[in-house]
Amino acid sequence: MSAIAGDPRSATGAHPMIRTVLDSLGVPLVALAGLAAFWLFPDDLGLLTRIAATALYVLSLDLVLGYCGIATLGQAAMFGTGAYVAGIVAVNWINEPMLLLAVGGLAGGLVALATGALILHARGLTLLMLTVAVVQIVQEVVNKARDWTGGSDGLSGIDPAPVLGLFRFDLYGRTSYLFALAVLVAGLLVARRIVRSPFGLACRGVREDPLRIAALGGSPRRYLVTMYAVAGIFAGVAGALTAVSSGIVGLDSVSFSWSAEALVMLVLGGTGRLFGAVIGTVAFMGIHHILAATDPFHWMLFIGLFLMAVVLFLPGGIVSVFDGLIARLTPSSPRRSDGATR
Amino acid sequence: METLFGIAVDGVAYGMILFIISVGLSVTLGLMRVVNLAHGAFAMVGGYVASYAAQGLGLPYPAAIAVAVVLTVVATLPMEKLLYRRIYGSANELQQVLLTIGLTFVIVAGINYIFGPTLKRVPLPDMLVGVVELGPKAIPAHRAFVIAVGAAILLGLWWLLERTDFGIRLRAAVDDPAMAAALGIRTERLYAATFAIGTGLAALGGVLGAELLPLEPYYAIRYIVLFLAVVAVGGAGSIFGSAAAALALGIVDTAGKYLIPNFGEFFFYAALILILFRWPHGFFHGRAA
Amino acid sequence: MTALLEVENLSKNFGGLQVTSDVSLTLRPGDRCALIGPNGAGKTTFVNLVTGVLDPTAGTIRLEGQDVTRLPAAARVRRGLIRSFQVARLFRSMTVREHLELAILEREGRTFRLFSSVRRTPGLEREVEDLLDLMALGAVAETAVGQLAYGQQRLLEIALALAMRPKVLILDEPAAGVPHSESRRILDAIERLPKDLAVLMIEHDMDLVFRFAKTIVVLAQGRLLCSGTAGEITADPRVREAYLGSRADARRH
Amino acid sequence: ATVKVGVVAPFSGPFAMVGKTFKEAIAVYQAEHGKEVAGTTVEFVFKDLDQANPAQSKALSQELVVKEKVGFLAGYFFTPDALAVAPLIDEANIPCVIFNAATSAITEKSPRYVRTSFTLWQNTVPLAEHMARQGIRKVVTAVSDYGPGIDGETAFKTTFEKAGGQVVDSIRMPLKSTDFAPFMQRIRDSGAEAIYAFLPAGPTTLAFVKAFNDNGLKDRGIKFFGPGDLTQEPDLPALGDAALGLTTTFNYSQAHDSEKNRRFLARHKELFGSSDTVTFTSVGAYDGVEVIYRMIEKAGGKVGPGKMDGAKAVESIKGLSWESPRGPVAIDPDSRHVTQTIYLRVVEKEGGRLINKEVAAFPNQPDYGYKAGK
Amino acid sequence: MPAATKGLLEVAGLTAGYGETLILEGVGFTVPPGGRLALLGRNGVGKTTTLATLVGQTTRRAGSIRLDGTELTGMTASSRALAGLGYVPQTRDVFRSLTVEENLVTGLKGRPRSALEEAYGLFPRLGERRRNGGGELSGGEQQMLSVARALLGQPSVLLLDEPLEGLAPVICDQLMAALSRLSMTIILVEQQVDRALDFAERIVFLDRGRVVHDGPAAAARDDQALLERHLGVALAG
Ligand SMILES: Nc1ncnc2c1ncn2[C@@H]1O[C@H](COP(=O)(O)OP(=O)(O)OP(=O)(O)O)[C@@H](O)[C@H]1O
Ligand SMILES: Nc1ncnc2c1ncn2[C@@H]1O[C@H](COP(=O)(O)OP(=O)(O)OP(=O)(O)O)[C@@H](O)[C@H]1O
Ligand SMILES: CC(C)C[C@H](N)C(=O)O
Ligand SMILES: [Mg+2]
Ligand SMILES: [Mg+2]
Repeated sequence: MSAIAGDPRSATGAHPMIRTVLDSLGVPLVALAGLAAFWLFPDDLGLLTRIAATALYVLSLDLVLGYCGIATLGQAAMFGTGAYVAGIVAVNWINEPMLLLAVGGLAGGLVALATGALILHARGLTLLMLTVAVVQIVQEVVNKARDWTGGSDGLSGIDPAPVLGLFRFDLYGRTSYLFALAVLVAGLLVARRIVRSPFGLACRGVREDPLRIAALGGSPRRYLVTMYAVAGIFAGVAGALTAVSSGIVGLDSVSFSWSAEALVMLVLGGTGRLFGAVIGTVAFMGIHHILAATDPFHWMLFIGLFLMAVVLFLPGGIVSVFDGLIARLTPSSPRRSDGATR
Repeated sequence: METLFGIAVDGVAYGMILFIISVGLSVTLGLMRVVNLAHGAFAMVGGYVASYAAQGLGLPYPAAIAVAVVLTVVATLPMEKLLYRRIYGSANELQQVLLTIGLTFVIVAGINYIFGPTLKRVPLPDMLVGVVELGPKAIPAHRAFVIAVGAAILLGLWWLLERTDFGIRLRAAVDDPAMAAALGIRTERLYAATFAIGTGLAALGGVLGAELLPLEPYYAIRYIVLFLAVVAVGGAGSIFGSAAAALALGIVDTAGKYLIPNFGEFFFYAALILILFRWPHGFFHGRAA
Repeated sequence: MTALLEVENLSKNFGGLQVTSDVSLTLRPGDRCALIGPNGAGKTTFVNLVTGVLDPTAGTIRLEGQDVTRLPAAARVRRGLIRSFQVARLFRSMTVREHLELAILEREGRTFRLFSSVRRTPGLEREVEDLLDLMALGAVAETAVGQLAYGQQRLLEIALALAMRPKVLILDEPAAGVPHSESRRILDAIERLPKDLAVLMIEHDMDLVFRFAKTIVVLAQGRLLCSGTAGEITADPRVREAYLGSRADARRH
Repeated sequence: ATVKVGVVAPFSGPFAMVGKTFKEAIAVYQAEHGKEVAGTTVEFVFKDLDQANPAQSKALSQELVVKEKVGFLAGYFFTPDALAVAPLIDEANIPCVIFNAATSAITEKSPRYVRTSFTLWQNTVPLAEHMARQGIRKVVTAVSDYGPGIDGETAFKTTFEKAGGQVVDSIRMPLKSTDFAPFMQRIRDSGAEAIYAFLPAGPTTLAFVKAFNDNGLKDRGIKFFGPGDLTQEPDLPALGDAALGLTTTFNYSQAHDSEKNRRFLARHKELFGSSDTVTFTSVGAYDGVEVIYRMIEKAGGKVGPGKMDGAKAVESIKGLSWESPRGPVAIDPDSRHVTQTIYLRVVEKEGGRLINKEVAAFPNQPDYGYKAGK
Repeated sequence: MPAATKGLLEVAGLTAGYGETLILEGVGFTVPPGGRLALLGRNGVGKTTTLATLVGQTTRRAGSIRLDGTELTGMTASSRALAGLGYVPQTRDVFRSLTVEENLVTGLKGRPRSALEEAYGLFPRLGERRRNGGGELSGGEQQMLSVARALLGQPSVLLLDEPLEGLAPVICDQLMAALSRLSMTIILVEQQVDRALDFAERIVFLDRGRVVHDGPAAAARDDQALLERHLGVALAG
């Protein structure tokens, strides 16, 4: 059964060359747009910080879903573990932000490695439910460990030291935002490197046909577990980043719904595209924020309609709009298949 | 002993309600490969319609059920034509997820707007209010009724899908829609009919289960994971699988809550992992194998 | 000379159905062997057993003297036992070039490099170009495989098998769906393979079989019916009746 | 001059009712007392936080402070969301008036918190004492397994056992439970005479109460007690006759018999067409606005960012007392939590409507949980 | 109406492809009732696309398809099948999750189940495997199933895309003989050119999506130059 795997078409919808152009432009573009936002919306840095950290989280999902075809509704297990571990370390021992990110990433990676090895033999709906079960169990464990985590009251009192010993986390969130943006851009660079590596290529193969990979001599499971762990590190860092920048961690960060939200944002932006994760996050959270501010009672209706419209009119995700633009700007991109004119 | 029997009966009753709602999802997911996350929303719509029919219009219970099922089907068929038809097929799963989540949001917002956020009830007829003595255990009559309806649905669906030409054509259309069409099978009609069966069952489950899964606008989102769990454990598209899964999960959940109440959730999901570990394709090997 | 592949008394049944019964076969370096037989004789099943896709009910399989009967498929591939698929089995959204790159990287054990670049892997591009030329796939190198005509997919299947530098190469109906003009290309490619390699081909195209094979093994109802040279096989009345039909007298090289 | 008050609460999602009651109660207060106090116009800004999400709570509150330049923060339905803003209100030095979040520990985290709702301890202690007085000896507790539930369980156990009673079993039920039959079986098997139950107001309370009746516990004469969340007014119609006889303690009932409450309900009805949805969150917000108005008054209208010292403003209302629709209330100088009368109520039918009829009152109840249990 | 008078197929100016990509440009030919046409050409010239366009599985831009005077182009794929088209695709497309018997039932087009015996008569192998899953069949068995399924619907025009691929030579003999006995109109795409030429009355060569030759089969059989030009291969070479 192939239920619920990455949609291969979104990865091929665009001509390979267009993808390369966009994926190369993507990172500097994110950095520039992020800096511009810093000047343009100085009063909204709280929201922007959350968007940046969330984008990194959604990016981690893209690594497993978009590049490996692992459909998961449990990515928050890694995000939340990263957040809680960073938070607990900060409250009890050390509050150096960089170190907290590292600890969070490590924790996320380890959880992913352990659970991934356990569940990644499955595919499709089964795998999806296993990931749900994992996130629910992790949440239950966190809830039960009240003495460490604060249980349902949340873990508060995280007070990170200045970044690099220089920049204090201020009321206006300037430090938080620039810190989060820098981490996001670094994350994008690393992710880009990974997906263009031989490992990334092999993972794409696994996504489409794991048995064929085995026939080429590879072990699909090992690729999946490795990528799951790598993505776990990304998610853990994103969680730690959220903990550091907001100073608190709640049970919602290890919830099923937070996992599902990541999926929605990713598909909205476009799977299998690094840039798609960022666009999806910005679009979803931005629109949510604006709608919730203008009409807190009925925003759900509009966001629902928006999601449906994207599926019906932009099946490749929002990122396909950019593909279309670039295709129009690059005259050489072929419209006719080489095969037919051969 | 009495306790054991009690847990078993409670587990079966809970399982049957899960079955009635989930089997519609299993049919649409397994046979049409539509990850219809709006299934819970359809169940909820059914419940609300019945509630309105019974309380607002004063219809008797059976009539309220019939109205709920029919109206839900009639209301969702245009959606099949306008929305779902564009996303059939396994290549579209993520689009399906997004579209049906969007649809769920819209329905939730709509119900919230029309009926308000408070709880709604489907009042039971006197016949179903009391208790039925079942050996040493008295179970609510309503639960006994649900068990009977569930069993009837189980047999009916199995016969329809495995024993009739309709079932064969449907499964062919699912396996390879283009080829099925090339053989003269009217795939659109088949899909519409199946979709109608799925939503009809959802609506029925929404009404019958309203005592256990109370009707409020977030019903649609709250319980969908539960339904998906049943489908995954049973094997998508398998009727008996859904029943076995719903009963197994119902009993595990009930026993777990009784024995170790504060680890109730934990128990349920741990069981889910164990079962899926042992039967990665579900109890009855999904149709969409 | 030591045998590359030794199959002894291999059996398999599905439920009650005996699909492979007691089949033995030995391939030595340089062997060019064809496996023929009626539809449903168990040829593909045999290949699946040898390559580890299916578990045999009984029997042993040795590769270069080592027992590999219980090894998983991927491990056998890494030891040089390579197959192509009867029905093209490819990654639909990946380009032809990416397929070849992946196969080569996998062979070289480089696929766990997370931070190096595919395009900058030394020697990779050269080898990919060679394979593209060999199979005349250069024009479609950047095309996603899902958009190729079926015949071209078959050529890519072969190219992939070659990219893995096999010691034992098993080709399951390599020419099915490939017209004669192109099937010659397949033969050419096989002929240019290192001489110490053993090739087992399953094929219903007798022209191709006769041109290719030094020995032919006939399978029927899961059992070895007979084996021998092309001449011996075509002369066998059982083979003529059960399999060859009007093609019994097809021209030979 | 104008001062803005930022209100963070759920306006959408499963708890949207809460935000609505906050908003309506604020409107009723302003309709009664005017929008101006001490020459300052009070303006409310609302932020939607649909579920417990402390990080988002902090981001929204920060936005209120930085962008909207609010002089007060208010609202907060869930405990973690309220806890999240402690560092923020200290850094910005503004008061934060909690309309609901009910875990005792919150006000310990910052001197700038004031709370006008209730705590589980506050409701439970008088209930446990009452049950002991009734001669009930064996009780089973069944609470939702999360902060407030555990608060309730601890409060009950401590009090009830001190009064000589015995808690024969303590059941913590997963927050998301929908099928309560197994818990009922367990309650039955425990041999208790009565049950102390707490579930947060919402859909599951309905299933819980139904299960209590359906599984024959009511018929066996097991008595049902709990904090009033279980029988809050908006849920009563759905509970139907199943709710009859449920005994709860709470700080507010729509049926509270006082002039102040009647006027409050009448004004609500006048403004919004119905007062059916008025509940404990309404008075939490209503009295919260009272506290804010008093702070502005004490500061002589010199409020808003930079102009007011938040710590001092909170100082200024310590010990303040007034008449609320729920009865007499006061701000405890120590805990900055509202001291109030807790009522014992029974669900009854009156004129075809189900109501929480107050049958006894326990005046001047403080938050017993402040710096007490965990 | 006797079968032989049904099945006049007139195709004209077909321009079609997949999505944005054009493959066929102005393909046209006519097959008389009961006639047999072989559609030949190298790899990737558009043979499969032509058949797929006739049954309605591609994006058609222009051109007409008339069956017994009825225009098919406006119809859905299923209506065309019910109007009389039968199709055996190159990739066989058996329903993998259905049993052999269920696969055959899907081809019945309303005929009674007793008609299944026709299929088992033609391919006894299928009879032996009737309870097996379609996905479990060997390559050749799938091919037989696909052909049998199409024949059960008694189409007036049968479209065969490389039906001999993967079949043992004896089975090829049997199948070609069986097809020769049928009275329906047939379009055959086949790599075994000699068999195709023996079978067909008329041949059409395609190249890069266009018809480049249309003539009697008998003449082509002896015209080695023609075959060399359009197929890159001489017969029996
Ligand atoms: N999983 C299975 N379950 C049951 N029967 C099977 C299974 N796989 C194969 N068979 C049966 O085993 C027999 C041998 O199949 P196999 O694919 O090996 O034949 P083959 O010789 O390759 O034929 P062909 O030339 O037609 O490809 C067939 O009759 C097939 O139906
Ligand atoms: N799904 C598709 N999308 C885009 N292009 C396609 C698709 N399928 C086939 N093509 C292209 O259409 C052209 C014609 O393909 P077609 O399958 O019709 O050829 P054919 O003549 O049947 O070849 P063969 O002998 O290999 O079967 C080829 O160039 C192929 O690349
Ligand atoms: C009793 C409930 C209204 C308490 C609230 N849910 C809190 O978190 O404090
Ligand atoms: Mg085979
Ligand atoms: Mg073709």
